[in-house]
Amino acid sequence: MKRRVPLAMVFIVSLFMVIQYFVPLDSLAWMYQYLLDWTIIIGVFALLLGIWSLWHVSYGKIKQRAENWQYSIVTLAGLFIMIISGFIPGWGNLNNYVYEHLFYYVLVPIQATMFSLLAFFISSAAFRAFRARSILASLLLFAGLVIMLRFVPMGPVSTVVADLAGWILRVPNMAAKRAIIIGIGLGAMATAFKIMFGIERSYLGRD
Amino acid sequence: MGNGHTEHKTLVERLQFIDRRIIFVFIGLAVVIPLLFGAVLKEETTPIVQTFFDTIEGLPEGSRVLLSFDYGPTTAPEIQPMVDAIVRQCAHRKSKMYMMALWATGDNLTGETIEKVLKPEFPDYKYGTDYINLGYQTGNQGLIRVLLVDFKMMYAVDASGTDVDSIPMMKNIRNLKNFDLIVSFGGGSPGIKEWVLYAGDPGKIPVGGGCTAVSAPLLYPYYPNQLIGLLGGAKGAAEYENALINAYPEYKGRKMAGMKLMMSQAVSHVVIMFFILFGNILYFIQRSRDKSRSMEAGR
Amino acid sequence: MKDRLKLVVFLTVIAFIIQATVAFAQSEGETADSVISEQPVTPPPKPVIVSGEDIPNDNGHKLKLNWEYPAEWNDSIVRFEIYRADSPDGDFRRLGEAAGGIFSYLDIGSKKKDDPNYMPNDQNLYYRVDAVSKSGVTVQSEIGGPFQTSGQWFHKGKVPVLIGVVLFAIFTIYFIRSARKGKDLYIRPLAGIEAVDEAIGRATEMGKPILYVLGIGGASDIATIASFTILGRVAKKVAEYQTALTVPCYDPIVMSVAQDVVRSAYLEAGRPDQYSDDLVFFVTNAQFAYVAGINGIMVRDLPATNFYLGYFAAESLILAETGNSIGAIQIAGTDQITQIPFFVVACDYTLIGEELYAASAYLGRDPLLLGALKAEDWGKAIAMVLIIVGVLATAFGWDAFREFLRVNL
Amino acid sequence: MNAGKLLSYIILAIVVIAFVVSIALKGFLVTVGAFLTLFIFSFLYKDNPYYKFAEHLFVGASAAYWMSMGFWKTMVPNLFGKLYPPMVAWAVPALKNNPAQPLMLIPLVLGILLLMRLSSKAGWISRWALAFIVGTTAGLNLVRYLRSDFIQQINNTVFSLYVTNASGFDLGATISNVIIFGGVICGLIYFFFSKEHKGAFGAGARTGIIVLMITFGASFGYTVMARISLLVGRMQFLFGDWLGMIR
Repeated sequence: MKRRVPLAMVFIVSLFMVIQYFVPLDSLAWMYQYLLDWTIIIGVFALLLGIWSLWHVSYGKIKQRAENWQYSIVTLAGLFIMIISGFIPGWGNLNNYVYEHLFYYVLVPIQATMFSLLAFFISSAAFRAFRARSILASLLLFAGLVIMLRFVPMGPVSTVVADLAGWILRVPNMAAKRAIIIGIGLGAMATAFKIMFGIERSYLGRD
Repeated sequence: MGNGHTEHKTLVERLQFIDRRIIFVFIGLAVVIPLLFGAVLKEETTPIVQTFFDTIEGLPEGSRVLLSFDYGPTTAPEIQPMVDAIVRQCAHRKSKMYMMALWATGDNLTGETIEKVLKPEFPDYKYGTDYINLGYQTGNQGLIRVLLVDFKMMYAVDASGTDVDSIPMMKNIRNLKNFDLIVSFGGGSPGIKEWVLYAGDPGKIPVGGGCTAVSAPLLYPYYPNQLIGLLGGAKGAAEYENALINAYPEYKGRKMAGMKLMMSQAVSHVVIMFFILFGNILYFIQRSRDKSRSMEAGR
Repeated sequence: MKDRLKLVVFLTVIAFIIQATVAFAQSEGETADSVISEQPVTPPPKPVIVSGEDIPNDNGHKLKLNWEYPAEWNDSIVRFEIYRADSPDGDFRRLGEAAGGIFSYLDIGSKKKDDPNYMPNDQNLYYRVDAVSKSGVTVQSEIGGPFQTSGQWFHKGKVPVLIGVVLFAIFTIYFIRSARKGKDLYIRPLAGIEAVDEAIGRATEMGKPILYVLGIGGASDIATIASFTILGRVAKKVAEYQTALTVPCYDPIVMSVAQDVVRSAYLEAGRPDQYSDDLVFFVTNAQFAYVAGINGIMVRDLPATNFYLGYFAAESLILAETGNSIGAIQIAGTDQITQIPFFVVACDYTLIGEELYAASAYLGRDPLLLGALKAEDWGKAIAMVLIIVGVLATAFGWDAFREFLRVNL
Repeated sequence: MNAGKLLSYIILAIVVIAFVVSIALKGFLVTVGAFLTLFIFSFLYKDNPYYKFAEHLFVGASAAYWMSMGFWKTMVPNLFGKLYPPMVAWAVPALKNNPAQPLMLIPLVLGILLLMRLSSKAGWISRWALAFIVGTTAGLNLVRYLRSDFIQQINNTVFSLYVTNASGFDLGATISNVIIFGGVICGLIYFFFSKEHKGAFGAGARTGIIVLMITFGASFGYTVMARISLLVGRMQFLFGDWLGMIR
């Protein structure tokens, strides 16, 4: 029961998914649509597990007065305000003032700023890593510099740089990406295959 | 990362591993100073952008253009300048603009574009006859598929809930094939690729796109067969603005968003490249010193 | 029949009168005579429905209707209107139109019974095509049919995929069997994998925790599944060495699986008492909030070793740079091509694409997994052969080979 | 009270005063956005209480945000709305007349099984739901990757090496095609696991890694533009929308 049922289920469901790919009949398409719908719904149930874990960890910190426990109160406050404003029926359907404004004036600015930190990190990473230590590192450096130079106006030299940059993106870039993608395709297929036949079962735990 | 000599670090050694916060300060200044001074950088328009511009320029008065806002606030800095430029051009060409969103986050940005660009700059443009905001609909690429067959099945009401049958410019819209051009703005999925695959190709409708710099290399292969043109990142936006200025002299001397972006871009690229060169020079000085030292030791 | 003929004649006459009036009004200077003599007096002929073909490789509900029409009339026909009914004398519903000069129409029906455009499979369908001339005359064709559409049991365009699946299955089974028999399979060393033990050892020596990030993929993403296996190995070592482990998660299902994996690993190492669900916890499933949280964990707990294995998007560099700033050893791996460069630049070791999937076989040395790895290599060999043969074939102008590799959807 | 503590109180006082002044001058909402932006940027200097505050708020609020989204956008219309439409008629009137679909009991049951893992005894049963999700995607992945990542990419690489244009033989395009062809082959060699990288095979693998490195450098350089744009966006918000210094 503990292992056999899930493994059988994996096999049956995945086999169905493979078959429906080759058979264009209505009935299979209908079932396929259902299966995809179901996975999304189960995913929402799982969010409850997540919220529970977040509550458990935060509450634990507060109770034990662990380091930085005060901030866990902030987490829980954010959680509850957002849940209450998002769930109160009548206010519901997400069109309520508090919920929307929390999204646009709290979540969005933080999210956009976190994202923009990348501008700083990409610079410091470039400074540190783009050094001609070896042939491979020099190639990395060279290609990166050529592409970056493209954005700097330099009169007649610009066209030469733009052509070279375009060529790098079109030729070696294309070749390498294809090789990586073919490899990924094979690896993903092999993993899917191993899952189907229960060879790869680490995701089910061991006991 | 350290290379072993801990006791007496020379200046060269220390500079090689400078505190990264110094780099952060320079990058911050490189971005902010051009913005504060309002410096702009004109970009020459490349063919992939020019053909896009020319297509809209060639549309007859009253043509129907579908603008799909498939992006969110996080990528808005890159995408919004393109949207503004294209909306301005469409308004000059007296095209009818149908705005919609495949992304929930695009909904808000549609309204913002109308409030900040269309209403103040083109007061004669009337809602319902010249432009309409249809808002966001769920369904991602599935939505496109349905729209290709029956537009009003998914858009029975506009963004404010008005019945579309009572809106004059929606009268003759049956499906996507009634549009003269589809423009999708966005970098992710669903976005330009989905518009090409599910609407442009099967319906033989011209599709153009404006996307983030990150996704541009993935979309280039669709030009010129499946995309009439592509604006990639800030550079694409600035190039489009340049084309707009060349065609409409009233924009001459105006500092447009994409061009402002490009000045910050150019300065910060120079700063980053300077740091890279600086690091390499230090590295080579260090290496030649190490070499001569080890040679001395060898003697 | 006679009635219809009468109708046609009647309509033609009316059309003729209207046309003549309009033409006369437009050309006031010209005589009426010259206008009349240039217009064809005969009514347009009827379109003749030739065939209705079921579209292959689909679920039915689609039919391509073909008709014929004399070419000399092309210029005077504005459009053809297409109608369908489920019986010859039934109610014909207008489906759409084709421009003059086009003699086929793809009828895409609905598969839903309550849709007005419902088009049943395996039942008789009847069509009618009306030709509408410039002068507004409409001529109806004879009713065409019966035609039928049907769904197919196999999509022939996908044959290459089927061959691929079967071949790959055979390879995998063969190599797994030979690996089981104890055949020693060589695998080349991967620096990123060999560094795993060393990295765990370093954390133990320093008495600092190990951070394991599974990325922002779901539990069924291939990269995440590969990462689960590696997590199992890492957790076992960590339990043996009694080092601290932190696994912050993005997806709640990934979290539950990771909890199972780590708990099993601790059990295997004989230290179930050391495990608690607080080692593997949920942060949030918003991309940048998750990163913000991990950044916080890094700068406060100062882990000696960071693993980033799984599916990553833009956050990759934020994680790797923050990790670098605290001096941690970093081992990364992802199948997201856009993010690999950032890991390569900012981390000590990076598993590129397929190497991540292979890692589980490397760590476990399980014959089953090694066999599958060998099958993958054979897949690559086949890919190379196909490319080389294909390029040669194209050089000799033999395009059939390339056509064979095309998947027609 | 030591100097460090004193300094942190001074900073706190400045932040509070600036916050209040900003609310008075610029309004509440934009002030909140601006201060949270600054709090996150402060992480670049070092970890500090303001970053911690923004981080923890972000984590809690975003988790709840997706929970509510999932409830209203998925559970209500797609689960309850299909199981028993009248139940959600008040929220989604459009569904009122749809027929009930008893099959939707299956995801409901699987979802509840998943939640069973909170119990230590019946936790194992949650794997059924897990197996369902993993199985669905595994089957899908098998064919999808084979088609788009394997067959399609091979097909794309099958082209003529010898290129001609209007004026005859095109040397540049021919060289490019040869490089793409060679690059793909060498890249694949690099990914071989069960063969030692020695001799000619080793040379191929080394060429493969060279091509990979050029690509990584190029992608890195290309992304700089996108990231700077994001930073410009935030700066425009701070200096334009908030401080009004950009015209």
